[in-house]
Amino acid sequence: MGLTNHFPALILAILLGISFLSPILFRWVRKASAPALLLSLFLALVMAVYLLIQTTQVGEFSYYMGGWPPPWGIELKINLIRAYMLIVVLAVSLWIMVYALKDLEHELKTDVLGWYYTLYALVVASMAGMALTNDLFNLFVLMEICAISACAIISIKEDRACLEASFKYLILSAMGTGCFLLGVAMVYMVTGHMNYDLVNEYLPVAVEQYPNNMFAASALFIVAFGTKAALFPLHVWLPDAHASAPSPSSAMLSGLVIKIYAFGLFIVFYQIFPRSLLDSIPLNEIILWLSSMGIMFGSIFAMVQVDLKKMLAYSSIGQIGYVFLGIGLDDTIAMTGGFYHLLVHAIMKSMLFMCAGVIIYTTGIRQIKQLGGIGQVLPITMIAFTIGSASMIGIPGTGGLISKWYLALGALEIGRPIFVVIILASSLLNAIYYMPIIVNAFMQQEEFAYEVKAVPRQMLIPLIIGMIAIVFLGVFSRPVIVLLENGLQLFF
Amino acid sequence: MGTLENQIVRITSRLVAPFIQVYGIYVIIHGHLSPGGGFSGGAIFGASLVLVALSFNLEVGAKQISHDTASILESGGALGFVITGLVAIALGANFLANQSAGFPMGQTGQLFSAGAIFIITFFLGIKVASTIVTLFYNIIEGEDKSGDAH
Amino acid sequence: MLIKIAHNYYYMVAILLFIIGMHTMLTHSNLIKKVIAMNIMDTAVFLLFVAVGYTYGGAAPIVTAPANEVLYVNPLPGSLMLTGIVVAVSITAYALSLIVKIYRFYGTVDYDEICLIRSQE
Amino acid sequence: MDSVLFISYVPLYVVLVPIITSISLYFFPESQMLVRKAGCFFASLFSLGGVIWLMPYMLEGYVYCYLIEFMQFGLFFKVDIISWVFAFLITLVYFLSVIFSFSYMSFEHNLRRYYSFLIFTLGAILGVVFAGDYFSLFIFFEIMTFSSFVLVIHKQDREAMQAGSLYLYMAIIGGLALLFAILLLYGCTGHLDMVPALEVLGNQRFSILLLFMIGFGIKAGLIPLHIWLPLAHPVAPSPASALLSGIMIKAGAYGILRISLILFRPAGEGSTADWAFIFNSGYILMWIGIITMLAGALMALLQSNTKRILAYSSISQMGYIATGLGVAIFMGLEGAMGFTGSLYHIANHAIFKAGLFSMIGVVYMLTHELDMSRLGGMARKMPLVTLTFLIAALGIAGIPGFNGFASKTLIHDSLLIAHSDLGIYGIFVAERVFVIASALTICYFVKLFHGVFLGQVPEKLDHKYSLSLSANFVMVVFAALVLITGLFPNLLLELLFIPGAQILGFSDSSLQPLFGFGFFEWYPLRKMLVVILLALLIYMPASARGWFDWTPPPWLSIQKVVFKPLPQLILSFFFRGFNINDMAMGQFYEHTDNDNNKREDYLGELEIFPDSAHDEAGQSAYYTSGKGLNRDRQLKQHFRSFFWWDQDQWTIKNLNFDNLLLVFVLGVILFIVFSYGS
Repeated sequence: MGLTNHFPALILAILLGISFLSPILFRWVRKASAPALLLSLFLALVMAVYLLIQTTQVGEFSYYMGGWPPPWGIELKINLIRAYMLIVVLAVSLWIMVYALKDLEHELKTDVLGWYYTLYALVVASMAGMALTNDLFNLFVLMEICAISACAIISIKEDRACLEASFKYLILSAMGTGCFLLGVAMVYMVTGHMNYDLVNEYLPVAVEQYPNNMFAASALFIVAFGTKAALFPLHVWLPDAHASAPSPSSAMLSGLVIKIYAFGLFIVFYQIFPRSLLDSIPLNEIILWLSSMGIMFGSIFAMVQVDLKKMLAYSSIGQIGYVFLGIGLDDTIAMTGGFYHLLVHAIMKSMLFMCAGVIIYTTGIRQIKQLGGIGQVLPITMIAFTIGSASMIGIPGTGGLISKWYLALGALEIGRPIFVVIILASSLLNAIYYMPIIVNAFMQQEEFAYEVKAVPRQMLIPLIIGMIAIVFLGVFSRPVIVLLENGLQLFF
Repeated sequence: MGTLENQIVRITSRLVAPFIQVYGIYVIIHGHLSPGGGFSGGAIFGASLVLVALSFNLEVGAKQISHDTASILESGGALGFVITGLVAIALGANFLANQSAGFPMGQTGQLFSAGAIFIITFFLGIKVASTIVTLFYNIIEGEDKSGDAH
Repeated sequence: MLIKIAHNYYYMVAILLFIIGMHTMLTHSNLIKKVIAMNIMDTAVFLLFVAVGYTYGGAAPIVTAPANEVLYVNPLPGSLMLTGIVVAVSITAYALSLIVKIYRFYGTVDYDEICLIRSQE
Repeated sequence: MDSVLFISYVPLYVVLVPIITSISLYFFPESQMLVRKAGCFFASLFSLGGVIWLMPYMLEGYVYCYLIEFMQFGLFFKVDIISWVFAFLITLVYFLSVIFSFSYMSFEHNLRRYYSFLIFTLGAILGVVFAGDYFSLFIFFEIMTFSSFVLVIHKQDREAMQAGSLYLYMAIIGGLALLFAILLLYGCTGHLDMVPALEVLGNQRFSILLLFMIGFGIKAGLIPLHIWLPLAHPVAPSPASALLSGIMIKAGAYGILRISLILFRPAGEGSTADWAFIFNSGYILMWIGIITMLAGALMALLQSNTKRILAYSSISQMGYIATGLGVAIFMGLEGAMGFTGSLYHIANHAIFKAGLFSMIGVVYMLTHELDMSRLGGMARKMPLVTLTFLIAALGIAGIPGFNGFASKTLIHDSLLIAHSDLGIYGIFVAERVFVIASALTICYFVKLFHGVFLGQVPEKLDHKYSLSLSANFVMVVFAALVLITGLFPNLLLELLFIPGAQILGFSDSSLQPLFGFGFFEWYPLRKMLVVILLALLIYMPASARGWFDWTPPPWLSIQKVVFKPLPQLILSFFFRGFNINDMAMGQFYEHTDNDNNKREDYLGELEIFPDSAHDEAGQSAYYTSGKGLNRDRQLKQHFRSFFWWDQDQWTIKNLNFDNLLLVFVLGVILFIVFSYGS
């Protein structure tokens, strides 16, 4: 009893509170605003960890907003997978924020910093809410909040590329959420409920009575989440948005925001839809093939990029494909791999974007071909880049291998070795575009040709943490894997 | 520019604005009794402020409520919402709980009834009204700056 | 079939609106029109929702009415759509502010012209 | 043999000490060379000592070591006598190479990186041979690949970078093949232990075997996967070349050995294993070995670069090893002779090839010359080097009294026995080719020795040379090892190799002839005499007429014929597809930056590309796709007029296109869903 019971709501309250507080703080007590944001993110993280521990002890539990139980009130639900998502979101966003404090000074005007903190906290809050909520309409609202604030942390840097990219992102994600809302309307029409569990209870009957309705709804859900999460042919907004944004925003967007929608699709598929629906229509097949195409084409597109951040953005399209592959394979092992990749990719892609940010901060370079010899002048940054890329390729000792291993194993488990081939081929493609950068950065004979500023310690420490985290995930993956396996059992 | 149309607009809006504002406040504080509530009322109230600023000019509008005040109010309204929720926790109920947290319920149908709903609606009204004003200022000022940029 | 459609005319209207919105979105090059189209699409969904919640002959669900009234309109879709409208409004506002900034760079909000300007640079 | 299990953490320490030393040495400043040298020296000495310490346990059974929770599956070390032989060779050669590095590397740059990665690689290779399950093996195999890559490109010039990138891509392909094989294996058996499992593999045994063979074969340099080897080994610094050629490629052989002789074996008595499959795989491996042997020897004959001759010679010698293994496999339980022969040859090759690279390295260190045409007469200038080189060369040529003789005799005898047992004509042919290849080996070493050490001293190189003590020591030790093994061939055979064969379950009847094998009887000596005579017969006319200077036409090169066009084709296919994709889908991958908004975006992209393509394959793919560029442009125009839309507006920011795509995808998904649902 006591305060700990309210942690699910308190996490959201704290994040929303700090997001509204930070413009005021920034106006009056400028020095306190950044530490306050960090502190509240940290507090939220501590609560999330507590929730995780609590779930491992008592299992799934719910929190009713305002004390109203499900048919009337909003329900927050915590189980292992949700707690895992929550921790991933909060930990990675805290980590990115530490880096962002320095980088933003360089990339943004000072007077918008307070607003940046607001938007950042809003993105985090909406993602945490998406991980926690057990209500379709809440999911919709949170998706919209996330979309707006995610667009805003792109367009806050007021140059033309950012504005256009975020406009495009906004329109597409508005279309996506429009589709989602239509799908929700269709589900609501036949079930009369918004709560996941209740919908799940009534859907099997509803599917039999109104099959067409549910078919349309499932297609709409796929398109909605696919657009938001940059599933392959719907990824068109991503490269511009992620490449033009300020580096911390890119890290945030590529690392977390697209993942949470993959999680949303997972929830819709495995918590809301009844098994009979998934078995009767090939939803999983669609996801599988779209994600495989994404894995291959994302890598191929990344190969021909000349801009570093753009290359990383295209690589994200490939990597989100792995997460979707895990969801589509419909197998506990593969899904474990997918969720593990979600964490690993959140860390490694954020770290790579941070490295790109450091490079831009210190030298102003964005082109890949100019990076020759940069390893001599920015050793720690480039070592971080190396470890991140190694994890992308799946070299032993990094987290990337473990997730690929589980995905491939799951694909074999259900007898689809073709997806193993796709995973491995994409590893090779990843090697083809990451390796030359590393090799040129460290092994080029010529000296680095551009002026270099000193790297602030505040930017290096997050990179070092990221390196340690990736290697740690590659070496001691067991606890996370066990957690995921236990958590996923609820859904099968 | 004192053209006739301008005068008509100004006088009318000066006349109408207080009534709109009163109506907005009415909608806000009767949110738990009749259709409407924080969002609708706030939008009405904010529209009145925008109307004034549109029909006169920015300085007059700013005299009513300045950009800074609006943005502070905006944050304050939202914060108030969150704090109301937290008060419920402090009172020993769930987040945003109303009756179970011990907010006074009053007589059904009276103005002061429905406990926290009233407070929440009030804060929402502030938030929405000030947001509309802030948005308006943002867009208008952006336009102004663009004049310099060209 | 036709009778079924006629009975569910509000669904048809909603879908029609949705398609109109999408068509506008696809064919018009003016950015503001695109935002308007987005709103039309949203409105279509809102209408659908509200229509789902409506009961023939039902009254507004306000507690002050005498208790012998049996049929109530489901208030949930209505209140949810209110939230939906808020969201749509905020997206519209944000999109418009972006358009203002894009206008600042190009001096036009027409998409074709922006492309033309960009291709000539 | 009763095998006793020992649990000991010594294998772990032996692996970890070099790795930790290397990481900590990297953080020492560049100037503190003494600390660095001492660290490397003691780390390699520690490994050597640890491996020797393990020996008594080895002779009685296995040593186990298990690190649970590490890398998901736990790190599992299991050292049996085969692993021990490899580990001993590795640590011994490493120890000598590290000492040799002290003198060789003193004029090189970037020593911090070199020493760190040198000693890191030691830990990784030891991990490979100690690994007790396939996952641990894979992990260390990959680590070894990437750390040795740094050694390959140490010089950082253009040649080294090209060789390095080829090595890296081949190695990554190999690593992925391994990973795939291990995944399939795990899917079939549910565990990754190194135990016989042919029955459970079912239909997937062929793909598993193939993938394993690709993965290890790339490292082992078997034809046709050898193309990286002659490029990568010569460009590395000589101590590193010695390790690459002497040790690293053995890791591939080790893998093949573990796969074919343990995994693809029937489990236990009375199993219904498919012996035909085993026979076929062994027979094919033998032929790959024979071809590798012959082609490597031929290519070595045609080179003029000294280190390249040695690299091709390595390929050829790997052919011997593969042949021996192949015979051991297809002879089933009777193949002990082939197995011991190839294990023996692995040991011998490690010693003499590392020695030869060190000696050529000494020559290079003193003269800075690798090309034979510009060398000569070094016998007068460096008598000690000449002597040791001669001993090592006699070893590799298989002259009686030197170590190569013993192992080659065993492999040759195994071929003869196989022929007499099975009576397959192909084995007879293989045996003849074996003899020819052995003769060719003698030829190219005569050529090498003649070119470097005999003849006139070029004027440019005509001054006094002095050599540091450590380099002398290393060469003398290598030569001494060659001599000792060569003079007492039965010693190692009975101590190590026969117990090794016993572990693998070869039958006693096939093991029996190996005890007290008469190497110095007339029969094996006669065979050798034939080989030497044949060599003289080939060498005399060929060198007189200058056949060795013939440059093979490009269409003979596997690299030119197969390996370059393949990625080119694939890449250009993708780029072409990309191009059409681009036309049809509205250039959506294009840039939004101000400077990239040209109308012909794609062309601009391609023109930038050659600079960003860092390797030859990418560049040539660019040119291949560039050829089709005009046609593509016409196609593009055609596409543009095809749609009723004005395609000019379809640029990246074109929301119409994106929205249309969204609607299109929605429509397709709806269609699929409804067509399945109803």
